[in-house]
Amino acid sequence: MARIGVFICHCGENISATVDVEKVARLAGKLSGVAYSVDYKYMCSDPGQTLIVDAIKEHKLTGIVVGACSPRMHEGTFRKAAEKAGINPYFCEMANIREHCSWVHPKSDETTQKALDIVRTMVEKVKNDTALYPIKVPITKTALVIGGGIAGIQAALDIANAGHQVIMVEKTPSIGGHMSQLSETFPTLDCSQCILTPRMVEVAQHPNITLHTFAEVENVTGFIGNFDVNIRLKAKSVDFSKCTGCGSCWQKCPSKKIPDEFNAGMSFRTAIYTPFPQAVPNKPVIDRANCTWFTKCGKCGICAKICPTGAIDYTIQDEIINVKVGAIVTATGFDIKHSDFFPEYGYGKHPDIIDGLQFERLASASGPTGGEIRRPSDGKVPETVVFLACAGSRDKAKGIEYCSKICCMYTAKHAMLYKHKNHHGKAHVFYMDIRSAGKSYEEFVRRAIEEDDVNYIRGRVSKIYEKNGKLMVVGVDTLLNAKPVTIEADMVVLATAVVANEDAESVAQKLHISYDKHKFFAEAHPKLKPVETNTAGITLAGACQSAKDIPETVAQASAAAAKTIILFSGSELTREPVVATVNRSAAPVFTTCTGCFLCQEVCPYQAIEREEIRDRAGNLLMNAAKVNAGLCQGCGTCVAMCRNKSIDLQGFSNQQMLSEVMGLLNKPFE
Amino acid sequence: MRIGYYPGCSLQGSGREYSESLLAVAEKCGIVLEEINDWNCCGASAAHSLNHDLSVALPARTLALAEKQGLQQILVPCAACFSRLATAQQELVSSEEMKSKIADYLEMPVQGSARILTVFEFLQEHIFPVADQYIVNKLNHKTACYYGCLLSRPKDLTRLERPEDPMEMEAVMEKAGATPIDWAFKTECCGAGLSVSRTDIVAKLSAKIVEDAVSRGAESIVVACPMCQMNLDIRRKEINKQMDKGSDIPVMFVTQALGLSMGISADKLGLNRHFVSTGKVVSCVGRKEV
Amino acid sequence: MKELQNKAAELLENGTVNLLIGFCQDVSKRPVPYFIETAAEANILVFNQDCKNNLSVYLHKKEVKDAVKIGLVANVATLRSVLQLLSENQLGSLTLTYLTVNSGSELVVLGSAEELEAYVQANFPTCRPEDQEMLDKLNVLSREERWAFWKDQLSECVKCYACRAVCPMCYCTVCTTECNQPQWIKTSAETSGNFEYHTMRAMHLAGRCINCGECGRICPAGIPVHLLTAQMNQEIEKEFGGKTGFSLKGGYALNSFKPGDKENFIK
Amino acid sequence: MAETFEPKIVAFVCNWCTYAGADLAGTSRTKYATNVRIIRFPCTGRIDFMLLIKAFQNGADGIIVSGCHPNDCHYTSGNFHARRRWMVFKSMLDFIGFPTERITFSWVSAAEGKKWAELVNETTDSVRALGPFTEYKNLDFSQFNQIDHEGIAEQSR
Repeated sequence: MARIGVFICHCGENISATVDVEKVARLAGKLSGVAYSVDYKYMCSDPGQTLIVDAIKEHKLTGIVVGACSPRMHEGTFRKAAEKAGINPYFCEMANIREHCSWVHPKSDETTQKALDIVRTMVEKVKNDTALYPIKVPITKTALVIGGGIAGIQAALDIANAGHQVIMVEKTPSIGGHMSQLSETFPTLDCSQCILTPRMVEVAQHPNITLHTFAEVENVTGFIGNFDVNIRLKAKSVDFSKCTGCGSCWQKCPSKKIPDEFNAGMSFRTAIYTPFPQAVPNKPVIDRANCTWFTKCGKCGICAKICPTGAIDYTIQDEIINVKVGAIVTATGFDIKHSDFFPEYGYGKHPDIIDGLQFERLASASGPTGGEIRRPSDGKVPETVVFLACAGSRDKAKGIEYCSKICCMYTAKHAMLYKHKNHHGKAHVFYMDIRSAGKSYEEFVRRAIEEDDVNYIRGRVSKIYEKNGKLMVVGVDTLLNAKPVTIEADMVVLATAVVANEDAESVAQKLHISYDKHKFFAEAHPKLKPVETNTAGITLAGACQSAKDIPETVAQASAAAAKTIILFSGSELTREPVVATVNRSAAPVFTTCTGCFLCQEVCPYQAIEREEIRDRAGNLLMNAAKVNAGLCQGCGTCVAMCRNKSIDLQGFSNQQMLSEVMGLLNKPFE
Repeated sequence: MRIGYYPGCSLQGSGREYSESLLAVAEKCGIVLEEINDWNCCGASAAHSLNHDLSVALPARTLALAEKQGLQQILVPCAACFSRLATAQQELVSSEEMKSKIADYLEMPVQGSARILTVFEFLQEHIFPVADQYIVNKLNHKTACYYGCLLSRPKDLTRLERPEDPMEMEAVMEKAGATPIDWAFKTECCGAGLSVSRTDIVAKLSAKIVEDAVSRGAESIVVACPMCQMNLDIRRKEINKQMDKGSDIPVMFVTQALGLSMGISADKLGLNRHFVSTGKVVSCVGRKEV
Repeated sequence: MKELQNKAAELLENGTVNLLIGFCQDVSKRPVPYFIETAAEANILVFNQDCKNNLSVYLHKKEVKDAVKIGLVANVATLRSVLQLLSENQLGSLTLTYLTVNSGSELVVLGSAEELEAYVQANFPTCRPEDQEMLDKLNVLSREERWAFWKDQLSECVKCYACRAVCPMCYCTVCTTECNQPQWIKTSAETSGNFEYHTMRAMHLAGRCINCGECGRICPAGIPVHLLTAQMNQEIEKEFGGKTGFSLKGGYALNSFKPGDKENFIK
Repeated sequence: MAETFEPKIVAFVCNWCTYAGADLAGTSRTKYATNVRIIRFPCTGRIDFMLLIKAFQNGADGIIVSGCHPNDCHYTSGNFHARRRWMVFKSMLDFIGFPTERITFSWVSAAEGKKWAELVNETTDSVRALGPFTEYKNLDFSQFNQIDHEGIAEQSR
C-alpha cells in the first residue's frame, strides 16, 4: 500500500499569493494513498528539505510529491532529499504549481483548484513510480576536434595539455583556418601569422594530438563518452612518410593557373600544392580536379618524375578510418559572402570591388602583392578606397538580419592599414552604426578616425558603377542633412556578411546537432550552455556557432575544452535511467515483442537492437527488440510506436502516463 | 486565352506610339487584345498622395470592369498604370474589409482576381513563343535598355528576376537582333514626378542617364514607360544643356524596336512621332553586325 | 483447377512443401480453408472467385510454423499480406511457395520472395469498388452523420475480436486489448469501449493493412470495420505516398517522415 | 448554463519545448485561462494517441498537443514522427465523425511563453464555444438514431 507524502511550498509569496496552499495541503491529505501532507514557506531551503527527510522517515513514506516549482528547477534537489531519507529518488515527483499555476493565474478558487488537480495528478503518478537506478556508461578519453582553425587549435591544445588524446580533422591540406589568411589583427595590429603559426606547429608536434588534414568526418554514431566516428582521409596523392616538403614538385608543376583559395582567388597556385608557405603539415597534396594526370588520364606526371624521394603516388585512394572518441568539439568555422552576392554593387563584375578577406591578403606581407595595397584590375596603388561596412549584414532584404559582429572592427583596421601604407591616400568608410564593444575596441576605431583621418560617413551605399576608370560609389550621408554623396574611388572593399559554411547543414546532420535558420549551430542554452549542444558530449567552438572575433573564439574554444576535460575527469559517466525497455518474461512467452522491428526506424539514436532468443539447445525461438540503455536518450518515440506496448519508457511509463490522465479527469476540475 | 488591355491616358496621348506599336506587334503575332470597356484613370501621380481610398478605388474600378468582362489577365503596358493597378490589387486581396469598402464606393463587386501582366510578362509569355517566325530584320546596333523606377520598384510588385539589375528588356532587344550594353543607369529616376513642376531637375536627372548610355556607346535608348520616354525625348533640349556635349540618341519603346524587327513600317509603329529623330535606328534595320 | 491440384500434389510429392494451405468445398459447395499434407488429398483442392479467405493468417499459427516448408494457395490480396508480413520481419523461419491464378486464369507458382514481389507489383489491385463506393458515401456525409453512422454500427460490436483473429496483420502474441497493466481497452462491449478498440485497431493497421476486407466480411454484427483502414490507407497514400503490401522493403508511413510533411493542421 | 460552462482542457506537451515554454509564461507572469492541465512527456514522439482517447473518454472537453517546432526536437526527430501520427490520427477521427476541432495541435518552443498563453486562451475560448463534450460520454446510452444509415450499412453486408 502506497504511503505518499505531499509537500506544498509557499515559495515565499510566489505560490501562496494566489493559491490557498493550506487548503491544497489539507485536501491533498484526503487523497487515497496520501499518508501525510503539509505546507511550508520554502521547501527548497535546508529546513524545508529536512522537513521532507524527517517526514519520510517518521511516516514511512513510500513516495513524495512536492508541490512547488517546475521540475526543471528543483526536481534534482528534492530527489536528493528523498534519497537522503532512504527511498529511491525516482519516487519523488514535482507538482508544478508555480510556473504553471500561481504565476499565471489570479488569486481565486479556480487557481487553488488547479493546484490541487496538479498535485492529485502527480500523486497518481507517484503511485505508479518504480525504483530506478542511474546508468553507468564508460568513457573513451579521446576527443575529436573537427576543424583546424584557431578555435580547433585552441581546443585541441587545451585538451591535449590536460593529458588526453585528441584527434583533429581538418578538411583543407593545412590547419590554420581563416586566421592564417589575416594580415594584422585588431586592436593591437600584431601580425596574425606571427601569433598563429607557433600554435599550428605546437599542434603538429604535440604527442597527444593526432592530426588528419585533407580529411572529413564521414559519419558519427554512438553517444556521449562513446562516439564511433568514421573519418574520410581524402587521397593526397603524396606519401607523407616519404615526402620531405622540399617543394620541387610544385615549382615544376605545369598547371599554374588555378585560383588560389588562400589568397582569396587573387593569385594562382599549382595543381600539386601546399596552401601557403607556413602550412602545417608543410607537405603538398594534389588537387585532382585540376591535375592533368587525372583530368587528361595519365598525361604529365612531371611531379612524380622529379620527386627526389618518390613520394608522389597517383594511385592512392580515399581511405576511411574508424575512431572511438568520448567527446567531440565542433569548430568548423565560417564563410563570408562574396562580392557576386550584391547586384547593386555589380554582381562582382568589377575586379576592384573586393571583399574583406581579399583585402587581408592584399595587406598581408605573405600575400600576392607582398603587402602593398594594389588593386586587382591593373595593380595600381589606389588613391581613394571606399570601405562598406554591413555589406549584406543587418539587411532583411538580403535574408541576413543579424550583425556579423567583426566587420566594424576589421573595417577600421583595413582603413588604418591602407592609410599606414599610403599616407596620401583617401579612405572613406560607409557605416550604419559602429559596434566596437570590446576591450580597447572603441579606442581603436577612434584612432582610425582621429589619428589616421579615415573619413567615416554614416549612411548606406545604393550602388556602385564604373565610369571612365573610376568606381562611382553612390551613397548618402545621413548626418550632414542627409545629402546624397558620390565618391570616385579606385577600389571598394565590402565588409561582407559572415555566413555559415556551405556544408554546415550536412555536418550538423552527421553530428545530430541542431542549427538555426542561418545554418549556424545551435547551443544548448543561449546563456547558460553557450558551448554545449543539445547532443550530450558535443560542444561548439568559434564561428560555426555565430560570428565571432579571435579573442571570443579562443575563449569559447577553451570553454569547450574545459567541458570536454570535465567529462574526461571521471572514469565513467552516470546517466539518467529514463530509458526505454522491451519487456521480458518467463518461458514460453519470453516477451510480448513480435519482432516486427518497425520501432528500429523511429529511434534517432539507433538504440534498438535485435536479440535472438534461443532455447537451452541453442535453437532460435524468436527475434525480439532490445534497447541499448547506453544509446537510448529516452524520447519514447518507440513506445508510442509499439502496437502492443512491448516497449515502455522508465519514468514515463504507460502505467504512469495513463494514471496521470485518469487521476486528472476522474474527479477533477470541480 | 483572352487578354485584357488597359492603355491608360499616356498611351492615348504622349505615348500613343507605345500603344500603336504594341498593338501592331500583337496583331502581327495574331494575338487579340481586348480593351477594357469604359476604363478610367488609374490615379497615378496624384491620387495616392491625396486620398488612400481613392487611390485604390480608381484602379479597382478598372479591375472590376475587367472582371465583369470575364478577363482573367490584363496587360498594363504603362509603368505607372501597372504600379497603381498592381498596388490596388494587393490591397484588395489582402483585406476583405478593403474589398467590401471599395465595392461600396464602386457600387459593384470587385475581387482583384485577374492577373495583371507587365509588358515584359506579356512579351515573354505570348509573343516570344511565336516571335521567331515573324522576325525578319536584325536591328543591328548597340542599345541601352532603360527601366526607370516604376518598372523595377517595388520589387514584389514588378516581379523582375533581378530588380537591382534587370535583364527582361535586354532579352527582348536581343530577339530584335540588337546588342544591349551593360550600363549603370538602368533603374535610375528620370524625374517624371517633376516633369511639369521642376523641369530643371528633370533635365539634370535625365542628363545623367543619357550621358552614361552615350558614353558607353549606345546608339539608342529603349524604354517601356511613357513617362521615361517623354522625359528623355521631349526634354532633350534642356537635357543637352546639362551635358558637356549634347546627344541626339533616339529614345524608343521596346515594342517599337520589336516591331521594326518584325518588318512593321516605321510609321505604323509611330516612330515618326518622336522629337529626337529615330531615323538612325530605323536605318539600323538589316545593317551588318556591330 | 486440375493444374492446381497436380502442382500441389507435385510440390508435396517432391517435398518442396510439407504442408499446403488451400481451399476445398464444404457440403454446401462453399469454399473453405483446407490443409493438406499428402499428395493424395490434392485432388479436392479448389480455387475460384469465392475463395476470399486470406489464408496467410494461418502462417502465424505455431502448428503451421512447425511445418516450415509451406505452400499457400493465394489471391493477390493474400500475396500482398505475405509481402507486408515479410517486410515486418515475420515468417522469417518459413520457406514459402505460392500458388495463384492470374488474370489470364493460368496457374502461377512463385518460389521466392523476389518472385512474389515482382508478381504483386505487376498485378497490383486498386481499392475494391464496393469499398470505394462506401467510402465516397461516407465522406460526403456531415461530421455528425458520420458520427451517428459509426455510433450505430459500433454499438453492435460485441468485442468478439473476430476482426482481429482473421487479420494477418494482427499477429501480436499479446494484444493491447489484453493489457491490464494498465487496462487500455474496456473489457465490456459498451459503445465507448468499442470506439476505443476500433480506433486503436484502425491506427495500428493504418499504413499496414492490405485491404483484403476480411475483417469486414467476418464481422458477425456486419460492421464494415474494413472501411476504417481502407480510408486510412488512402489518406496515407495521398499524404505520404507508398503502398502497403507492395514491396519487401516495406516503407511503413508511420515510422518514417519527411521534414516537409503536411502540417497545416498544426498551430 | 452555456455561459457558465468552463471546459476541461488537457495539454499533452513535450518536456523540452512546450513545457519549458509554459514555464517561461510563468516566469514572465503571463496570465492565461485556468482551464488547462498539463501532462508532461519527454517528447511529442512519446505521446500515445490512446491517451488522447482516454482523456476524452474520461471527460476532457478539449485537448492540446504541443511540442518543439520542426528541427528543434531535443531528440532530433521525435516531433517529425509525432506530426505524421497526429495527421493520421486526426483524419482517422474525422472519418468516424469525431469532432476534431476539440483537439489543437501546436508547436510551442521554449521561447514562446506568450504563444503558449495565447494558445491556451484561444483553445479555451473555442472549446467553451463548442460546449461540453457529451457526444462521447453519451455513446453508452445511445438511443437508436434518426438518420437512415441502415441503408448505407446494408451495402457492406
